[in-house]
Amino acid sequence: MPLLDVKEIGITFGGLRAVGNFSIQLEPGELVGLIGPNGAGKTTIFNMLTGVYKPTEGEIRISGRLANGKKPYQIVNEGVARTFQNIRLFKNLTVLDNIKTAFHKDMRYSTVEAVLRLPAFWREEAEIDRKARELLGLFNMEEDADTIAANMPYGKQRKLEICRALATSPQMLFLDEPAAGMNPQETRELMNTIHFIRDKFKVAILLIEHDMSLVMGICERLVVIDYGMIIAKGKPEEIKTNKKVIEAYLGS
Amino acid sequence: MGMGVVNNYMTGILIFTGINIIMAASLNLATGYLGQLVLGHAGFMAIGAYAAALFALNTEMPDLPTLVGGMAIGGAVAGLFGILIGIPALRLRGDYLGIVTLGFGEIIRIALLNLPFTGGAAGLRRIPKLVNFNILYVAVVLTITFLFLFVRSRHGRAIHSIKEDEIAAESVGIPTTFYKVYGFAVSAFLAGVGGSLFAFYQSILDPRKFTFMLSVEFFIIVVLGGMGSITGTILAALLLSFANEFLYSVENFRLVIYALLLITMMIFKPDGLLGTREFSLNGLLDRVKTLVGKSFPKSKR
Amino acid sequence: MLKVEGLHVYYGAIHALKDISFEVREKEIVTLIGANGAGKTTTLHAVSGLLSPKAGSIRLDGHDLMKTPAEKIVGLGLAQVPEGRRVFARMSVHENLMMGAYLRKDKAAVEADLERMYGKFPRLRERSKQLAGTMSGGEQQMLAIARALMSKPKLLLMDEPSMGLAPILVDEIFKIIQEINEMGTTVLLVEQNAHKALAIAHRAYVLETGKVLMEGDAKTLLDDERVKHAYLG
Amino acid sequence: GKTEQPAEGGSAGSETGGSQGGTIKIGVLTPKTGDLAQYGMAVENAAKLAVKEANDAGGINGMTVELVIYDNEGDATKSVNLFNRLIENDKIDALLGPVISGTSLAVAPLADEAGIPMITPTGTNEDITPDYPYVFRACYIDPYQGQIMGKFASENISAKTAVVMVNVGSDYSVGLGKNFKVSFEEKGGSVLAEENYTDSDTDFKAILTNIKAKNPDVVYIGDYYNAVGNILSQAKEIGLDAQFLGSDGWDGVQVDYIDVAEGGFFTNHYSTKDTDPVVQNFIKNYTDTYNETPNALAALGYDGALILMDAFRNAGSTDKEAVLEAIRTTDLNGVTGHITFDELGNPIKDISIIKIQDGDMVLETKLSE
Amino acid sequence: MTQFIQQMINGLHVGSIYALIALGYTMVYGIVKLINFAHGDILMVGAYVGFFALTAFNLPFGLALLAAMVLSALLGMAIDKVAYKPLRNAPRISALITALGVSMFLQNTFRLLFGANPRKMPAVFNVQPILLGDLRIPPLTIITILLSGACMVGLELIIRFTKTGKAMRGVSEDSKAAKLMGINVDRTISITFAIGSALGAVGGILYSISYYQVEPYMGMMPGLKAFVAAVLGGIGVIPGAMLGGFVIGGVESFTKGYLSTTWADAIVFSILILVLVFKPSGILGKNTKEKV
Ligand SMILES: Nc1ncnc2c1ncn2[C@@H]1O[C@H](COP(=O)(O)OP(=O)(O)OP(=O)(O)O)[C@@H](O)[C@H]1O
Ligand SMILES: Nc1ncnc2c1ncn2[C@@H]1O[C@H](COP(=O)(O)OP(=O)(O)OP(=O)(O)O)[C@@H](O)[C@H]1O
Ligand SMILES: [Mg+2]
Ligand SMILES: [Mg+2]
Repeated sequence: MPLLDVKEIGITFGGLRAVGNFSIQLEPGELVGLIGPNGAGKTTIFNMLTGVYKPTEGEIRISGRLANGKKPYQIVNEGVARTFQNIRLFKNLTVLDNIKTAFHKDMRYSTVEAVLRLPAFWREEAEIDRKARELLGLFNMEEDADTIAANMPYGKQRKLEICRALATSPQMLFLDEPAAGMNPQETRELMNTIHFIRDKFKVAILLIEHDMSLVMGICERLVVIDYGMIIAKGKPEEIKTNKKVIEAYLGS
Repeated sequence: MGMGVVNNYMTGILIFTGINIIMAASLNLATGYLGQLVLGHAGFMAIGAYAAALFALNTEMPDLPTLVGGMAIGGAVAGLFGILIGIPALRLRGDYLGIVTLGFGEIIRIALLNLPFTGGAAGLRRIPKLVNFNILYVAVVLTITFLFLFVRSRHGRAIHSIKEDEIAAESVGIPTTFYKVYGFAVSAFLAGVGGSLFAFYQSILDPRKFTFMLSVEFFIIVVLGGMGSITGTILAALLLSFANEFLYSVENFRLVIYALLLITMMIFKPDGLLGTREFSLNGLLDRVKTLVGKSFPKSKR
Repeated sequence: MLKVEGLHVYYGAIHALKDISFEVREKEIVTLIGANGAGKTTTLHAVSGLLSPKAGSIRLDGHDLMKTPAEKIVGLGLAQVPEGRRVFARMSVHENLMMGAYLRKDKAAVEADLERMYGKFPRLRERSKQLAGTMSGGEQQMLAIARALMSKPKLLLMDEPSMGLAPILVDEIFKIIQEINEMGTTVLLVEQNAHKALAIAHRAYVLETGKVLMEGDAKTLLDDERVKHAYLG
Repeated sequence: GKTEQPAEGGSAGSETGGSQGGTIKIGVLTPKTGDLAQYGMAVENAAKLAVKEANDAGGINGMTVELVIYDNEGDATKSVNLFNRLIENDKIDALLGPVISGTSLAVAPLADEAGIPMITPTGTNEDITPDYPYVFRACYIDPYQGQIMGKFASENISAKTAVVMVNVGSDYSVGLGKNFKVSFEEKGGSVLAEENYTDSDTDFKAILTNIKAKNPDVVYIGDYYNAVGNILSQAKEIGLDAQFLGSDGWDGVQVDYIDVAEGGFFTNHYSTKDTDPVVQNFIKNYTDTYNETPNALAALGYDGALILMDAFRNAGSTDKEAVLEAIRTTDLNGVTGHITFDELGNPIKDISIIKIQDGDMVLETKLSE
Repeated sequence: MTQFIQQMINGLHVGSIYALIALGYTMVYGIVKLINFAHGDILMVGAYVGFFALTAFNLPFGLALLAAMVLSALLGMAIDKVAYKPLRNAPRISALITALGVSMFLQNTFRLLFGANPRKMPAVFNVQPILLGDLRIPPLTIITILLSGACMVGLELIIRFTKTGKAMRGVSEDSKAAKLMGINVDRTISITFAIGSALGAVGGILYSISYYQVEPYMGMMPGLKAFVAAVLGGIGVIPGAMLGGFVIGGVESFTKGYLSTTWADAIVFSILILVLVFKPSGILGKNTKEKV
């Protein structure tokens, strides 16, 4: 059974069919790229998969369970995490608190246990504090734990957002243009990071990106859409030479 | 007699300041932490006050059970209304929610004037006077401690993340719907408790008290102290109370000066007295150190 | 045309620009490159008047920009494609473009320019009634560029115009920049895509943590080992 | 001279404790801000006038009277705090106020406990005085005026049907309306409807339109003159011409609304036509000092101050017990009539029925229960 | 039936005043996202100016109106400069507090200056009502409705067709981007305050003529109602403010006439809450969900 099984989903915005007949499967540990021209519907697909939009047609299954119409937080509980095209951090919280917030679903203690500071509170808090710092450590960000998120440079904010997504211990990670606004040097580092994430956390990654060096460099297979429809699928090498894709997206 | 330092007058002011602290701190949960504009907090207070008073007037129990029971009932009924008002909050954002809560506060006030069992314009009288300075002091400490511990837990983090970015909060698995309603309910519950304390101290309830302006008073304390700073709330409540008492010496100009004071303070400290920080002795020491450091820059090298 | 000298900018305690100097001559494309947080955006904001520097001088055609409010600077013939696009989210695409022509009085010419923009970005014509805020990231980027061009600027400041654009459009954008430059518009370009930027620019400045690290002819920098290593990948 | 001006505002800084140094301190609690300020200011002005007159005439038993006035904003909480401030910081000898029933109810038990003689000039609620020996009032209690007007409507002008308009935001208005209804119905009249409104209402056309449709003989409005003036004006606008009746709150309506109030009757404490020099002096001096005609609230505030000063004079000292006893045995010609107190602390005085006729206020009759 | 129409006319009368005041709220909100709690008090100031112009200076109504509009406009601009402009980059809630401060300041200053006792506004249009069968339509009602209507149309024209209108829309969306279009943001905001306050003054004068009184706290209730009207219609949307005003006026009049006066405000607020629950951005407000 595939981790993610999407069948023929589509959505319409006031007459505009932004996405139609979109299907995709994701196996554990895969690294797949979703590319296509501006306005093709990539972000919209992410939004449907994560419960931000409700698809007007089709069906989404995560680990075999139907996920249509679930709320975003319920999708997270199904093991899906994402980042956003425009970074969305908890800007005024520290880096550490950004991460800790994302551990919410793994914690159990009640309000009473919290305000009476019963053992459950201390145990779980100590546990996530350790896990959060460990996670930051993996991304070489332990130094920044107490920095306010908004005060960090752009590149680190992107990294933090990914880190926060990982804190929900997902099986699948959706990244929306993680390399936007990064220079080639930083993009190269990001490639390593993504590889590292996949290997370390054993997650499947679905990635939207316009930076071809990154997409072609790390994706195992690609799905190309235009006007909300899939126009090509395949290995990077195949896509690179696909005429339709060149014409609509890559340019000469 | 003759000691005069803490006389009835001072005690009275401290008691009402204490009630203001409970009210503003509970409002701070909804506004400062959850990030929702609430302009009808006096409504929750009124509900708590009337519920507790009606309970006390209709039972014959010893003082302590009446007090505790009244507080619990006042808090619970107000909390219930908090859930009720939390539901539109799910769909409304920012200022729209502000106006809904304002409307809610007014509806409550009008209801108190018109319902058969609230005494109408005359209000309720002869409510047992069960609260004194010590009891109130304990209540304030408990409320503040509760809030402090609550916001520093996973629930508090979840509530805070909604203020920061609701969409992002959902995306990391926070059930935002639940936590919005929960935040409202807790805030309203504490306001109800504040109301019941008020009823048991004042011993009469006058519906004129619970106007929009009272809600505004709490709101001002929260913003002035710093949204998301509980110690800031305490500081601001004390400051405003004493400023107000002091200004009685310029009686006729009192509110004019008070208004100017507000405007000036906001302009010079737009984030409130403490911003989102909490007052702590350690923090104070650190600040003193950096200040000292700044004035002797060479010593740094 | 634009001359910046000894510029210092602070965000509170953060010293973001430390003594930056550069110039842009008439009809040039000049590019600023540098890593994240180097101060590129800050520099552009200082020039267009969106923030006030602590010290230094900025002169445009002999006008002192340090004392000129942003809207007056625009009146002098400057336009900016801002970082993060900043389209008017609740206005339609068409209205956004017309906002770009806010200061212009030549109605007929504005209409003609509108047509030109629609010609260059057919997607915008297609969606001229859509609210800008609901457009995709890349679509908004196109709109931001077209909107800036609608003011017929003499000097165009562009902050990462290729960000979020599909490869085919990236090429297109760089072509457009060259085109408008050839038609007489001076361009100050900030780019992460240093390769492409240097390829079309006449001269370039490399910024690093708020300082100008290197400057010179774009072609020379393109071949510079250090630049290659740090920014070209 | 200037120095003899009555003290104005809270002299919070004043060092003189108690009544040494030859001063009698009277605290005043009154709303000076907020929407009740218009009533509070009348009381304050009148009290200041009374005190100034007394001081100008040589004071009370050689002592000067000093007022310490605080703004309670019509709020019970603030009243309690300020009362504590008055007794502890300002060390007052007696209290004039608070003005509104709600605040008077809050302060009465405290005043009684502290043994400070208190006179509320205008707190009409029945419950203010009975349990508290130290607490008195200068005004009628709610039932009284309503009853008298009900009787008057039925017996003197033979009304058969009535509508009662009640400001539910004011227990004064609620009490009057209730008692008018009871007494009017007792005498065989029928009350067609009770129309309620609130403090914040300014637009009465909707209910007046309804009243017009019912076509009652009389409409009773127990409320203050500003609201009444507004209501009567709008009644005229929509062409409702019933006989309007009212209470002492109407006093003042003559200033701006005499034309629309023409023909109306209201119960009052006194008549401006009363030739008694106390009344005429008061009207003249008040008008001279404040450039406005005094209303019933002013008259009551003035009398409140007179009663207290009279008691100090008769007691011959500021001893609380002696003053209390002196108030109990008050026998005084005030602006609002000849005043004595019953055992509950309520004044015993006649009620005048005033008619507004030809642009003037005419004493129609004097009634008592 | 007559009664029904009569109530409707009453409703239109109040409603058009609410609408006028609501315009000021909505414009200022639209542009600086500030609930200008002092707006109700600007209305009060306008009414006082009108009162003195009519009584102390014996000016004709037109001139009194003009004087009130001009002075209120200046006051509105001054308030913006002193109390709001320093907080443009601060959290929005801080400006809300200064707005409350300004409101308190104006109320109490006017109380000190002119006393707490209401002044009687002279009856300006004191002519016989127009009688249509049993219906009585006071001339004041007609004038109020016409004058309000004219102001609203004028405003809509300004916003639609002038450069200033365009600038207002730009600033309301994104003031930094607006600057980059060459829009003078500060001036635009000043103009907005001026227009909103002038309309408020018209509302204030009509209100005080309709209800005969001018007093320092008179702005609170109509201000609150007008604010509710603006939100109901969709705050920031000009036609929404007008619609909201008329809806509130109508609901108020009919509930007072047929249900209960004392519950009228509660019913108005309940309707507001219900409408917002089903249409979270008001009747005419655009519900633009944030694009993620
Ligand atoms: N809420 C909405 N209302 C109307 N149209 C919308 C809405 N959201 C998206 N669209 C349209 O749907 C299309 C797909 O948008 P989407 O954001 O998914 O594109 P994308 O593939 O992510 O593009 P980009 O690479 O530029 O980010 C676009 O044409 C966009 O204008
Ligand atoms: N509003 C702000 N408040 C505080 N610091 C800021 C602010 N804006 C920028 N900075 C800081 O100033 C420095 C320069 O930022 P700037 O945005 O100019 O860099 P940039 O070169 O444009 O980077 P990027 O490639 O990420 O756009 C950075 O260290 C940044 O963190
Ligand atoms: Mg996208
Ligand atoms: Mg930048």
